[in-house]
Amino acid sequence: MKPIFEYTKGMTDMPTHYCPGCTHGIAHRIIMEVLDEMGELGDTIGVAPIGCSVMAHQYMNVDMCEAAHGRAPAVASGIRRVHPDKMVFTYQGDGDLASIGTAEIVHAAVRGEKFTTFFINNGIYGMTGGQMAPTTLIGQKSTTSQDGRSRELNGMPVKMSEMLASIDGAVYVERVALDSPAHVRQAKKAVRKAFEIQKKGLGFTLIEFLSTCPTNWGMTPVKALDWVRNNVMAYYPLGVIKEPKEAEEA
Amino acid sequence: MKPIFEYTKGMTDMPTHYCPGCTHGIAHRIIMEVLDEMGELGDTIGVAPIGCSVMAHQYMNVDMCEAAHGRAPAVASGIRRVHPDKMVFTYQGDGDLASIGTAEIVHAAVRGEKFTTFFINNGIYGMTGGQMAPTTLIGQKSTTSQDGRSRELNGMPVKMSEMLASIDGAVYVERVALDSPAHVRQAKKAVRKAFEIQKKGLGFTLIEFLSTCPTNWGMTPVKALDWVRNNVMAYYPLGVIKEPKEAEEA
Amino acid sequence: MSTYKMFFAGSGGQGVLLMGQMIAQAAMLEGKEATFLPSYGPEMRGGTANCTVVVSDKPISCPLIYEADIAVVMNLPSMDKFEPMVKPGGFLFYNESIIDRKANRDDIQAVPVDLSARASALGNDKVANMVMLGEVVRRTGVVKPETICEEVFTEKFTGRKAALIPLNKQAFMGD
Amino acid sequence: MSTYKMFFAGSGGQGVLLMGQMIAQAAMLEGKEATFLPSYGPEMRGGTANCTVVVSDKPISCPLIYEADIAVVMNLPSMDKFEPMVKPGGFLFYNESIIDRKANRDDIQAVPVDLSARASALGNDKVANMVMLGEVVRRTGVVKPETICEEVFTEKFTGRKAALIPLNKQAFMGD
Amino acid sequence: MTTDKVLMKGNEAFAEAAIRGGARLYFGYPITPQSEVPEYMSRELPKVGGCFIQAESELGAINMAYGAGAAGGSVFISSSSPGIALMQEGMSFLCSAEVPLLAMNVSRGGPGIGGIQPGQADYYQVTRGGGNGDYHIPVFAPSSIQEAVDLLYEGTELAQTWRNPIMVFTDGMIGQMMEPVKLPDYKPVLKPSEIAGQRNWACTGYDDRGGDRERRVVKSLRMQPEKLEEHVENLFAKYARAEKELARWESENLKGAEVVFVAFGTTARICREAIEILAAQGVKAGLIRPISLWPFPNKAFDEIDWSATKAVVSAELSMGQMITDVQLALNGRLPVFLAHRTGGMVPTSPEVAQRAKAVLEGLK
Amino acid sequence: MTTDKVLMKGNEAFAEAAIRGGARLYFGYPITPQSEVPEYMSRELPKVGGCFIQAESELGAINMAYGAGAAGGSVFISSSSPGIALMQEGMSFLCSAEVPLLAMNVSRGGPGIGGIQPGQADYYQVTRGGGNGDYHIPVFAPSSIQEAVDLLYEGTELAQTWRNPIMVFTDGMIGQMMEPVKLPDYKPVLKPSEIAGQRNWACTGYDDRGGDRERRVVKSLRMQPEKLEEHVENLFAKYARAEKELARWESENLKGAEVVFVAFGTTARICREAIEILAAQGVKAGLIRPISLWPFPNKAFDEIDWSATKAVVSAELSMGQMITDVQLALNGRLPVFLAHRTGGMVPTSPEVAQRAKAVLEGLK
Amino acid sequence: MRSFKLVFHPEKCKGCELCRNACPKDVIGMAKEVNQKGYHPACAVNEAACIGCASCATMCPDGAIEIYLKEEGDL
Amino acid sequence: MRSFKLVFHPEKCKGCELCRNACPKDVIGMAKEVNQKGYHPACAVNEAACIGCASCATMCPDGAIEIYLKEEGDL
Ligand SMILES: Cc1ncc(C[n+]2csc(CCOP(=O)(O)OP(=O)(O)O)c2C)c(N)n1
Ligand SMILES: Cc1ncc(C[n+]2csc(CCOP(=O)(O)OP(=O)(O)O)c2C)c(N)n1
Ligand code: SF4
Ligand code: SF4
Ligand code: SF4
Ligand code: SF4
Repeated sequence: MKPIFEYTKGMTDMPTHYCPGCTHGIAHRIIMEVLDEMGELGDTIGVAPIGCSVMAHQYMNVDMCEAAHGRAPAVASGIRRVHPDKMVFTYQGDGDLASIGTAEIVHAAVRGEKFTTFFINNGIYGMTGGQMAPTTLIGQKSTTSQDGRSRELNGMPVKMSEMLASIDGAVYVERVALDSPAHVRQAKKAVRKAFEIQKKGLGFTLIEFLSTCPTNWGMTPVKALDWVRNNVMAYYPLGVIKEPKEAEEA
Repeated sequence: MKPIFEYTKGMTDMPTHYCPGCTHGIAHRIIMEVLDEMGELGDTIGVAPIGCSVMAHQYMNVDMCEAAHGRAPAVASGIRRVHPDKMVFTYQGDGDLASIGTAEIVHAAVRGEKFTTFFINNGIYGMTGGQMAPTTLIGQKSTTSQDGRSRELNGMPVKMSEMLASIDGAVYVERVALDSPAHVRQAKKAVRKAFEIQKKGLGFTLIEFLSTCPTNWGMTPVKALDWVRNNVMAYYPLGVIKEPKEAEEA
Repeated sequence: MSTYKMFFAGSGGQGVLLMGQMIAQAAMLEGKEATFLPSYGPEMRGGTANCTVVVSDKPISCPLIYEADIAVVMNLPSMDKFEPMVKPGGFLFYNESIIDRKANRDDIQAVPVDLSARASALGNDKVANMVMLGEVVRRTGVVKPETICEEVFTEKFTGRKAALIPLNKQAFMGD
Repeated sequence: MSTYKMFFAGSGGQGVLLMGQMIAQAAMLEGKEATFLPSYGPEMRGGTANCTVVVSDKPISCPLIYEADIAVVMNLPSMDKFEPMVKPGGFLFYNESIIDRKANRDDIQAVPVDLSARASALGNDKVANMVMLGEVVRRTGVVKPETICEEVFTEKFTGRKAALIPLNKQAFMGD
Repeated sequence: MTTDKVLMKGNEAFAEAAIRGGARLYFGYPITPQSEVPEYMSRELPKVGGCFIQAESELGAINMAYGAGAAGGSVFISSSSPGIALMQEGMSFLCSAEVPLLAMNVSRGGPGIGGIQPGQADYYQVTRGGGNGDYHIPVFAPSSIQEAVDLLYEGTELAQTWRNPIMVFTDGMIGQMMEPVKLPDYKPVLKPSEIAGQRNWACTGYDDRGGDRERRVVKSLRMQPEKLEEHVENLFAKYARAEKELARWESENLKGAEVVFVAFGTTARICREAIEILAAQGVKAGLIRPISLWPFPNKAFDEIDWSATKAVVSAELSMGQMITDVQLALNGRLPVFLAHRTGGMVPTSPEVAQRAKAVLEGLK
Repeated sequence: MTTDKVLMKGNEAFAEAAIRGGARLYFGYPITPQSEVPEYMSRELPKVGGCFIQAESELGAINMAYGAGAAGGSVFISSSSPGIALMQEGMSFLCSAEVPLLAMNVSRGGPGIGGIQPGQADYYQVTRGGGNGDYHIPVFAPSSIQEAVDLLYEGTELAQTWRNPIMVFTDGMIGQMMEPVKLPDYKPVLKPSEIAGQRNWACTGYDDRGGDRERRVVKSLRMQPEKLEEHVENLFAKYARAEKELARWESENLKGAEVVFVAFGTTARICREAIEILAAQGVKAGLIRPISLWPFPNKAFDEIDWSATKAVVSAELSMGQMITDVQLALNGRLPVFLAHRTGGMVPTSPEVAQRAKAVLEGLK
Repeated sequence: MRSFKLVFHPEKCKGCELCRNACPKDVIGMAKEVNQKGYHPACAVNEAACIGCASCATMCPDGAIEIYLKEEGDL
Repeated sequence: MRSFKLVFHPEKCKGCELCRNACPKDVIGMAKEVNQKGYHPACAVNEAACIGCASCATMCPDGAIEIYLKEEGDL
C-alpha cells in the first residue's frame, strides 16, 4: 500500500498530554513535518515554553530546551549565538509570549534574531486553568474575567503579530488557523516559509496560530473550531502581515 | 516690571544634577509649567524612573514615587487604582522604557491606562555612562557599540512610539523635540494635550521627547541640538502619531 | 470510631471530588472537624482524580492520609492503588460496573456497587456518584444521611441546579 | 619609607585620576606593589573627583586610606577635605593658583604650586596636572622621575597622543 | 444543626480573609497552586469597591503593588515559588521605600519551574530573600486554613503598622484543601479622601486647595553612602523592634520530650500525628511550631525540657533550610537532625516518627 | 625595568580573565559599578570570535545565558545587586537544569536601588538565593583583582565540571580600583563541532547525518513529585561533593590570636590592616578569610587556637549576614560579634581594630 | 476508482471528533466501546467512501490516523 | 519700542550656551569669571537688543533666566 498520510517521524511515539481536540497537537505535527521534509530534524534546536506545551520536548523529535515562562526568545537568542548554522525555534502560548514575555519577544524582533517563533494564540491561559490572556476576546469569559473581558477594565485584545511586524528586524509574520484542513495546509506552508527565511538569515520570523482550548473555553473540540472561525478570525484576520521583499529573499 | 518669563513654581528651587545643556531640564520644566497652568500641581502624582532622571522627584514640585528600572508604568497603574481622580504621569528614559521596561509600557497601553508617559529619548544610557540604548542610531558610537551601532548586530533602532500607537488603548502619541524654542513650545502644547486627554479618561497618552545627552554623545550642548535636528529627527520624525478622533475628545 | 479517614478515587468525570466535599461539609454541619484534600494538577483531561477526607470529633492533625478507614474507588486503576491502603477491617466501596475484578483482600469489608445499573435505573448516568455516596454514608455512618439530604444538597445545588435535588436525593437514598 | 599612601583630589576636569594612575603604574614598573582607587559615580559633570594611591614594597592590605603621607589637592574644597587627613610630617601639595588660602597646619610640609602660571608658561593649560605630578615625584621620591618620563609616558600616550609626550615631559620635568 | 463555619477551599478563604481584613487592591498573575486567589479576587473585589488587575507578569504585579501601596492603598498579592522569585527586586525595593504590602507565597516544589505539588523549599527565599541589600520581611507560616485566614485578616494592618511587606508563607496543600473556617467580620476601610491624612507618608497629591502639607516622595535611591547607611540603620531599628514584637510560635508536649520536632505549616500537622504514633510506641516527643519564620522564634527554644530532650528534629518539605535557623537558635545546645521529603513529596507521619526514633537510637 | 604585570581596572581585568579562561559568550545589561565589564566585552569578544549581546534586561541576560549554556557554550555574565535580584528565577532554573554559567556580582549598597558604593549586603542573595526551591550556587569572594582574575579564569571550567552556575561575588571597590595583575594565558576553547561530543548533554542538534546520538533535552519541570524529588536528591549528592571539594579559605595569624576576624573581599583587606594596628597596641588578632562563601569553609574554624581565642568578629559591609554562617560554623564554641558599616560606607582599619578591642574589653 | 485504507490507532485517539467533523464523505464514526483512557475512539464506518483527501489525518491532533492508497494486489 | 530686563541667576547657570545659541539678536554672552561650580555663566551683553521673545529662557534647562517687560517708571 502506498502511504497517503503517515505520522511524521518528526514526532516521537509518546502520546501527548493535551486535551482531546486541542489544536496544540496539530501545530506540533505540522512544524515537525516541515522540519522532517526539509531534512533538518538533526540540525534543529527547539525551545519549549511554560504553558500547556511545556512538555513539547517530549513530543518533538529534536533537541530541545525548556525556557522559563516568557523567556523563550532570550533562550533562543542565546542558543543561536552558539550554533549560528542550526535551525532554532521557539513555541510559545499567548500568556507566555504576549504577557510575561513581551520584552523578550519584542527585543528578539528588534535585534532581528534569526530564529522562528511559533505563537499559539488560544486566547486563554490553558495550563493554569483558563485565566484571561492578553488575547482573550472582548466578552469572552475566563476565570479572571467571569463576566467576560471588558474593554474598559482590560483593554482590547492585543495584536502581537501586527505589533511585532512593525519592528524592522521582524521580516516575516503570518497569522494562520488550525480550524480546517485547508487552513492547516496553509499553516504548514507558512511554517515552511518561515524556516526557509530563517535559513537565509534574513531576520526574525513568526507564525501566529489561532489555536483552541476546548477545555477552558468550555466547548467541544468541534465547537471550538467554529468559535475560531466565527469569532477569533473576525478580530485576528488570517494572512501575511509582513514578508520580505522578493529581492531580499532571493 | 511685567514678567515675560518666570521660572515655574512647578519646579522646586533645588539645582538639578543634570549635565550642562542636557535637555532633561527643559522637559522637566515644560511638564511642570503645564501642570501649574492647569492648576493640577496639588492633584498630581508623578513617577520617576531609574536613569539620569531618577532624582526628578527632587525637582518636580508634586508628590512623587521612584520606580524600579523600567517598572514606572506598572507603578503608575497601581497609583491610578488608588486615585482615579488624580493626574498621574511617568517620566522615563529610553533604557527604562524601551529596553528593560518594554513589557510594562506595552501592557499599560494595552489596558488603556489613564496616565501619561513622558518618554525621554536621548538614544543612550545616560546615567550608567553611555551604553547603547534600543534607540541608538545606526552608526552612533556608544561604550557598548564602540564602532557604532550596526544593524546586523543590534538591529535597527526601535520606534517605541509607533509601536505603542499600534495598540488600541494608547489614544494619543506624539513625538516632539527640544532642539529649538519653537519645538519646545510645540512640545509644551503636546504635554498639555496629553494631560487634557488623561483628564477626560480617554486612555493611555505618551509624549516622546527627542532629548540630548551631550556628555555621553561627546558633544557640546549646542552641537547636541544640531545632532538631534540633523540625525535623530531624520529617523524619528516629529509629529502626532496617533490622536483621539475629535468626537471622542469632545 | 472518632476519626474516619477516607479516600475517594476515580477518573476525571466521575464526580469523586464532589463526594468527598459533601462528606466534609456534612461533617462540618454536624459540628465535627473535617478536612478535604483534592489531588490537583494542570488542566488535563482523562487523568485520575482523587481526594482524601478526614472526619473527626477532635482537631485533625493531618489532612494527608496513608491508610484509610474507607476507600471509595470508581475505576480499576484506583482500586489497584487504594485497596492496599485500607486498614484491616475497613471499607472498600467499588464500582463493580466497570471494575472487572473483586477485592483481593479478605481482611476488609469490600462493598461492590453496580453503579451503571442503578444510575440507569434512575434514568441518568450522572448520578452514579450520588448512588455511591448513599451507600457509603448508610453503611459506614461517617455522617448522617439526613445531613446530606436536608442540608448539603440544598447548599450545593442552588439556582438552576436546585431542580436536580429530587433526582440526587433519590439516587442517594437508594430508593 | 616603605609605604606611601596618597590622595589626589580636585574637580572633574583637572586630571587628578591620571596623576594617580601614573604613580601607580610607575610603582608597578619599578617592581613595587601599588593600588589605585578612584571615586566613582554616575556620569555627572562638575562634580569632584578624587583617588587614593598606595605604593609599597610589600603586599598592600588595603587600598582605602584614612590618612595620607601625601595629599595633592587641586581646588579649595579638596584642600578643605584632605588637609586634615595628612599624617604629621606628610606632604600637602596644593594648587596655589586657584586656592586662595595657605595650609592651616604647620606639622606638615605644605607645597604650594602655581599651576596656572607654570602651565601658561608652557602654552597649554591642560598640562597643569603634569606640572604638579613632577613636583610630587621629585619632592617625595615615591617613584623615580625616569620611570614616569621614560616608561609611563610611552605607555599612556600612544597613537595620536604620542605627539604630546614632549610637552608633557617638559611640564613634568619642570624645566 | 447550625454552624458559624463554612467549608472553604484554602485559596478562596485566603482571598476572602484578605478582603475582610481591608485589602482592596489585588494585582496578580496566574500560577498553580494559587490561581484560585486571583480568580476569586477578580470576581469579588469589584463587589466591595476594590480593584483587581491581572498583571502582565509577576514583575508587573509587584510593581503595581508598590505603586498602589505608595499611594496609600491596601494591597494584597499572591503567587507561587517561581513567581515570588521574580518579585525579589521588588520586595527589596518596597522594604527600602517602606511601602506596606500583604503578600502570600503558596509554595510548590522547586528548583526552577519544578513541580506543582506542595513544598517548603522557598524557606530561604522568603526568610533571607533574594533581593539585594539589607532588609527583612516578616514571614508567617500558618498550618491550617483558619490560621491562614486569621493571619491574612491581620496582615493589612500589620503591613501598615510596620510599613513593610508582610509575607504569608503557605503551600499547595493548604491552598488546595478545604476545611471549615470561621470568617471574621469586615474591617472598615479608609475612604480615598482619608488616605492622605492617615497614611501620612503616602503619595496622594498634596492638594494645594485645602491642606498645605509637605510634598511627599516615596523612594529608595540614596546616592550618598552616609545617607543610605543612616536609612538602613533606621530600617534595622524597626526590624529590631519587629524581632521582639512579631516572633510567634506554638509549642506542644515539650515537658519530658525526648525528642522535639520543629516544623511549620503542613509539616507541623504531620509531626502532630507522628507525636501520637511515637507516644503509642512509648517515646515522648514534642513540637515547636514556628508561626513566624522571620523573626524566627528563638525564645521558643528556651521552653525545651533540657533534662529530657536529647535531640531536635527539623521536619521540612525541602532539603533542609529552616534547620539552619534551628541550629542558630540552639547554638550547639542540642544536636539537630533533619526529617524531610522534597520536590512536592510529603512524608507520612509514620515516616517522620520513624526518623525521630532512628535519631534517638543513633544517639545511644 | 620590566614586569609581567599590567595595571588594570578591576572590571576590565575580570572581563579579560573570563575571556582567557574560555568564556566566549557574554550577555549583559549596564549597571554601575560594573558597566566596564559589558563595555570591555562588547569590544574584545568579537576579536576572539566570541559574541556579546546587550540584553534588553537582566532577565533577558540570564535567559540568554541559559540558552547559550544549554547549547554548550561557555558563558559569562555580570551585574550588580538589583540586577542580580532580577536573575533569581533564572539562577534557580539553571541549577535545576544543570546548565553551567560563570556569573559575577559586583555588589553595591542596598536595599532597593540603594546606592552605587561598595557593599556586601548581597551575601544572603548570593549564598542563600532568592530563587525558589532547593539549590546551591558555589560562590567565591576574591579580595584582590589578582585573585578575582584567577577565580574567573578558573570559573568557566568549574562551571562545566559541576554543571552549575558559579558566582564570583565582589564589590564596587574591587571592580573600580586598579592593581598590577598578571594575566594568565589563553585557554583553548572548543570548536562548535566539538561541543556536541564533549558537552554530551548539551542541545546542539543531534545531527542525523553523522552521529546517531540520543535526542537531548535540557529542562527543569518534573510534574511527578517522585521524579522531582529524585532529581533534587541527585543535585544534592552533587552539592555534597561540592561542599567537600570547593571549600576554600585563607587564614592568617591564628596562633595565639585573642580575637579572630572573619572577613572576605574588601573587608578582609581592611582587617589585615586592623591586625597590624592591634599588634602595635599589643593585641594579637588573626583572620579567617573565606574565599568560598558557599560552601562556607567550616573547616577553617578548626584551625582556631582555642586556648587563646576569646572572640570572633565577623567584619562585613552589611548589617550582618555572613555572621550567621560564622555562628553555624562555630556552633556555640565561641562568642561571635559584628563589625560593620553598610549602605556603601566602608569602615577604616582603626575603626575595625577599635571594635575588636571593645569586644575583648566587653568579655572581661 | 482508487480506494483507500484508513488505519486508526485507537489507543492514541482521544475521541475529539475533529476527524469526523473534517471528513467530507462521512467516512468516520466513533466506536461504542472506550479505549484504555476512557475515550470512544474514531473508526471508519464507511471506508469505501473515502476519497483519500486526508482531511481527517490533517486535523487529528494526536497522530491517530494514517491513510494508504490500496494498490493492485492489496487485499 | 518696548524694552526688556533679562535676569540671570549665575549660580544656577551651567554655562551650556543653549540660551546664547537660541537668541536671535545675539543678546547673550558668557562671563569671563566662573561661578562656584566652575562654569562661565551666561549674561546679557546687549540687553538693549532684546525683543522679549524668551527664546533663551525657553531653552534654558536650568531655570537660570527670567525676563521682564520694562514698564513706564522702571529704571
Ligand atoms: C514565572 C511564572 N509565572 C507563572 C507561571 C504559571 N503559568 C504556567 S503556564 C502559564 C500560562 C499558560 O498560558 P499560555 O502561555 O497561553 O499557554 P497555554 O497553556 O494556553 O498553551 C502560567 C501563567 C509560571 N510557571 N511561571
Ligand atoms: C535592574 C537595574 N538594572 C540596571 C540598572 C542600571 N541603570 C541605571 S539607569 C540605567 C539606564 C539609563 O538610561 P535611560 O533610561 O536611557 O535614561 P538616561 O539616563 O539616559 O536619562 C541603567 C541601565 C539599574 N539601576 N537597575
Ligand atoms: S488546557 Fe487547553 S490549551 Fe491546554 S491542552 Fe487542554 S485544550 Fe489544549
Ligand atoms: S549623562 Fe546625559 S542624560 Fe544624563 S544628565 Fe548628563 S547629559 Fe543629561
Ligand atoms: S481527530 Fe484523532 S484524536 Fe480526534 S477523534 Fe479523530 S482520530 Fe481520534
Ligand atoms: S541656557 Fe541656562 S544654563 Fe545654559 S548657559 Fe544659558 S542661562 Fe546658563
